[in-house]
Amino acid sequence: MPSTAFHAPDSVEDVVALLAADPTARPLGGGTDLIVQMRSGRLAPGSVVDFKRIAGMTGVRREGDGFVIGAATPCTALKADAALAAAWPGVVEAANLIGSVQVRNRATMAGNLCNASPAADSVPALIAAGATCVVAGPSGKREVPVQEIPVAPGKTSLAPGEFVVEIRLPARPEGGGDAYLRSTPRTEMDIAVVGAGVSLVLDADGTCTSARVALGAVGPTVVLVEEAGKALVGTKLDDDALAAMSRAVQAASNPIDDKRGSVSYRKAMAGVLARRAALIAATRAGAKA
Amino acid sequence: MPPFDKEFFATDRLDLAPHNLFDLVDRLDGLAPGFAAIAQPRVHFAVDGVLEADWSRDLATASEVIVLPRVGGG
Amino acid sequence: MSKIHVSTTLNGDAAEFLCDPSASLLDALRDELGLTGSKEGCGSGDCGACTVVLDGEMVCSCLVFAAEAEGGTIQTIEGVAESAVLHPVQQKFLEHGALQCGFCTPGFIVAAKALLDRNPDPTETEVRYWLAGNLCRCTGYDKIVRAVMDAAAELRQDRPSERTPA
Amino acid sequence: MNAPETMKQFRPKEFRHVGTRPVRPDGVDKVTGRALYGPDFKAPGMLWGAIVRSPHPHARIVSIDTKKAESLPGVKAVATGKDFPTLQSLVMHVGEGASDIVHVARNCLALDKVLYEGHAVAAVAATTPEIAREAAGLIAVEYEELPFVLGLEEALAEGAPLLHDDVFTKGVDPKPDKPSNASMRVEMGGGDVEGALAGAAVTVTGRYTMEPVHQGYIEPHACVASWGGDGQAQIWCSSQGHFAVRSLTASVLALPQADIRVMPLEIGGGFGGKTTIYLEPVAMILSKKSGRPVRLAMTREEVFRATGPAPGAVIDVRIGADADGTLVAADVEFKYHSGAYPAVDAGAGVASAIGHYKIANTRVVGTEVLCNRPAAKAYRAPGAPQVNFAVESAVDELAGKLGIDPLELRLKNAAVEGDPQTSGVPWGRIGWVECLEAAKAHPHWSAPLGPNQGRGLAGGYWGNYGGPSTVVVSLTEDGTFTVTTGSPDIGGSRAAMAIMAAETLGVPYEQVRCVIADTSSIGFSMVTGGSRTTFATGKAVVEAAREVKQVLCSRAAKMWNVAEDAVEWQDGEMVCTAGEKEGTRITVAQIAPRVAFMSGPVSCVAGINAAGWLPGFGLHICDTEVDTETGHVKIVRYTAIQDVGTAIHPDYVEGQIQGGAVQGIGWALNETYIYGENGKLDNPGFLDYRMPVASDLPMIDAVVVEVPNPDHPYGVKGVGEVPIVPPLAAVANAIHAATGKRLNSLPMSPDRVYAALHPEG
Repeated sequence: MPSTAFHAPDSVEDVVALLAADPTARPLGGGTDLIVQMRSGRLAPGSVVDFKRIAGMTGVRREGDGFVIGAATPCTALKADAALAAAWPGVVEAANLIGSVQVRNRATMAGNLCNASPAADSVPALIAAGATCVVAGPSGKREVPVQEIPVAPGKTSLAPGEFVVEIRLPARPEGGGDAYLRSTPRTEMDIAVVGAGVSLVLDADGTCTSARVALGAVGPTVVLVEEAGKALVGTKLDDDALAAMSRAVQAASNPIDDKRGSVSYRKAMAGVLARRAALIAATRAGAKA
Repeated sequence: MPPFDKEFFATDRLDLAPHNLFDLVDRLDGLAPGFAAIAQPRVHFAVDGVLEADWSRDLATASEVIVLPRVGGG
Repeated sequence: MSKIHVSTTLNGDAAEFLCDPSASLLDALRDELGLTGSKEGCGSGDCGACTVVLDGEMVCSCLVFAAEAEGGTIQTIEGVAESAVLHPVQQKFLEHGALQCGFCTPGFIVAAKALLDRNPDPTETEVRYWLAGNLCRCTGYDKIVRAVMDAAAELRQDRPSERTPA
Repeated sequence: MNAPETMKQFRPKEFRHVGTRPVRPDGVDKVTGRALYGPDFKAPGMLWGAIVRSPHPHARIVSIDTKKAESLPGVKAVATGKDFPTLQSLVMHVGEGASDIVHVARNCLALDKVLYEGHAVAAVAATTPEIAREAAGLIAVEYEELPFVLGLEEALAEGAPLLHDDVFTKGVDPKPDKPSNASMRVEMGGGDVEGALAGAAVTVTGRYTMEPVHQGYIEPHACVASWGGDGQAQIWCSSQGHFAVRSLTASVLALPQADIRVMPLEIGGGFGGKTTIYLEPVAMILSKKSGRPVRLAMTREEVFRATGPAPGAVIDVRIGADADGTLVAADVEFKYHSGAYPAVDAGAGVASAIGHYKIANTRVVGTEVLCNRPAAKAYRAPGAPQVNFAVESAVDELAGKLGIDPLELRLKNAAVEGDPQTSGVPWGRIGWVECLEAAKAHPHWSAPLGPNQGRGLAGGYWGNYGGPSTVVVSLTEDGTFTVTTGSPDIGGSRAAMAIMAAETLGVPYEQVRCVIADTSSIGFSMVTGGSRTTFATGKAVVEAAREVKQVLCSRAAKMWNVAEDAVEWQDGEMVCTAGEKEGTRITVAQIAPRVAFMSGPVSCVAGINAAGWLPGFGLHICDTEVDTETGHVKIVRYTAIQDVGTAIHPDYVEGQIQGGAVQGIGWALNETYIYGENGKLDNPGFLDYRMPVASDLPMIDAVVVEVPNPDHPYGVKGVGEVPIVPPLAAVANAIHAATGKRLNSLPMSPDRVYAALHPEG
């Protein structure tokens, strides 16, 4: 059984070099998925590369009106950033549904994203919010939309040597609001059976001018359902519009039957949760407009 | 005395006059060899309506013994 | 693979240990440092029995590589009682009978103290959600929640009642 | 809050210590992390073990090649099932039920066949845990896969894969000539069930189902064994009964029991699941081969895959009543999983089904079914919650059909002292009616409900137990006392023992300390289980303490040169009550240093076979709120009422009731074993085996009813088992009240509730 090496370099370049040198190497942020996977034998990386000690990897900073979240920033630290929590409450709440307080004190949104689980709680909220991430790799840095990272359960589009160094959220649009809801059997310590993130913008008279709806656990990756967003745009989120959105959500849902939920239950919940999340997002948009 | 009636004796009632429960077990084993081997781990006796833990108790004044499956606990 | 040397501050004192690169902080605490108060109930961050405070935040020590603790500050259940008397949370667990088998108790006490360190007046709901990462199979949580609320009340009064020597 | 008023109502007399809530003697060690549990113990020079487990649910072991593992540096021993001695069938009862020691041994390490995914097939011991795990991976086991069967009805079907060719259904006449997966059938009852059902004004019929659930103790199994060259051995482990560990380990290894000394470590939860052995004989074999102490410990995943779940069930119920609500007939037929080896929950299930009601015509049939799952083990009131779920759901449905209040229907038919149980044995002084009356009087029963809320109730019972226990009460040299028992303390029993000793001796609680001795330091004591410890071991404590008083009084009499009957024990003092020395007193603290200068130290042993135990009854009221769009069920209020006889330490009595109720709520709502089509367990962890977390629950109002047991010096009946019995139906009945939908299949998880509410899909 080859043992795993542990590295804690102090520069992004060193991380990239270590990851590039060994295709089995894994970057270590919070480690809450990685350590479990190693312990269960699902993963046996040649080395683990802890990038938390690199300056700027932990914490939230403003860039213009937008937010830059270091890849090693634990989920609970997002709540502590009042401006972020006010601008993107859906994202912050989604990240703070993961696991328990203990887990969220370690777990990061970047890790949640790169673990590439279709049920990742923070990812639908990030996608709805139009978040991007900055990827560092052997050929430098690139910025990509969050939804382009996961490609299949447990698989990402990251090339060898690449890792996510930060997540970027745009400025909150005027009249914007977001929300994320999930369905789990328990109130905490659970994996989403279905998750729904909604981000929308209302104009002064309450008409929706743009909307993004993203769903978790209804397909191999988190999905952005453009039809669902379109169903809301131009409406005041009346019952017909919400019903149309729910239908679009259900049409876009292609879940599996597994130990956490059935196809029919997941499809039904996707519609219910997206509607409820849209209403919360609208309330937030209205409250802030 | 289910399930021991069907498992061992092919009857639900027997007329015996044992002097105590050890003696009863011996007599039942005589009727159905093998009963004595499982009596301690699997059987409880109720003597005149009360579960009896002491198998040496004199049964001279007892009128009825019910044979029950022994129940454990969690 | 050779072992890694790690230096930490553990319950206020300098502590060093050697660990396998893939060992968890919980493994190091229990097997290298002999502190078996932190328990392993699952090894996957789902039960909270291994809860410790690392650099000011409570974490599942089974979800931290021991090597990550280099230069860090760790508080375990063994360091909760200060000055040889029980912390109010420990005291209230005893007074309310908030433990039965006691196996999950260290994790609950570390987590509850972490809550009260930052929120001196939590609601019952806040206590329940904060402690949702700690599984208890014996008590049904009722007496645990009461003990934590009572400890909070006592800490707010800043009037330490009689406490048992640790 | 809890209901002291109810307690006062039934308390027969005032006690000094009984009924108080002192801090438990082992408390400080447990809140500071100092207490040593099963996985905490290490022996000098100890090796670390690892176990190889079957990936197949049913397979013949063709060969096991251990050569590679043995040649790995650091590996000191390898064990397989062939290392056990040849064993003859011997049925033993160590507390949870009867087991054949051949099956116990095979479950520790398979021989010839594996019977479930996770079945242990080999083990290694090495100098580090990493090497042990690596070596386990190098053991090559060749399997010939066999067809497997998981379901109850499937396992009983013609042509089903047979687990054992030497198991013939017990309890059927004539004796079967073909082996079967039905290991036992138990039938009880009497009267004309069919006739009475045909004549009943109202009948209900239902089928109820559930998969196995796990005990879910947070401490995984672990032990250290050290087997010396002279044949004597020591085992350090946590269990519900170290004497059971000794007797089972000695039996499967063909050793004299006196050669094994089992040290009881603190136990991190058991709930019935730690009344057997999994690791100890394997660690013993590895220790003997290596000449060193060996530690074996399970991961959580191993606990789920290989240790005792409670059986799942298929239960058919028919109940009939007259128009006035008199129950006239009940027909209950259930099948329980016994898993890989014959188990014994059917008898308990039959005894726990309908005995709480007076019904003239009854038939209760239970069948134990072998299947390719882990061997079922006792779980809190083993065998009772499953069948109670069916019966109490059906009674609720009957109340609805009759238009009678479900509490009144239960009161009308409730069994009382003297009424026959299903076995024919009459009930003793039970407190079932008192629980129902307490429920009626409780504010919860009449509190208003909010939207989408519903209220359900259910009652249940458990027989409790007595049996053998040994206790030594010793006077120290300064007049304080030690109480030594052989009963592991799972939930505060040291405190209960100290209270009962202090009450008997009339001394302060703090002057009595209770410890649990190893198997070589105290006489035999049965497991802590079956709600027997406070009753049976407590009885022994009182008996030994009484003898201590008697001995000290006679010492005082000798010292004073007065007749023995002239000295009385009064509140921890010996007092001369007659003759010229009348009024002379000596305290325990004064006489204690002198006893060594008389005939010797004072230490009294009570080895008893405790009789006179009485069953416990409970009645639970549950309010649920159902999110009809998602199927989520929230428990908004819960009251658990129970007759305990007498509460020795009410905190731990309430705690048992609350904990049991929450285990039942978990069983009702989300806990379940999920197997894939490949026969492998799909949720072997706390993430997907969803036990309740703190935020899932409200406070649990534990109402202690005290109808004292006349056969215990302080009235104890037993507490721990009963509270897991009623919750399954209480929750189901509350969901029905909230939604109009009756869920007959557990768990009532959001997807199931949703499906019931939205049958169109």
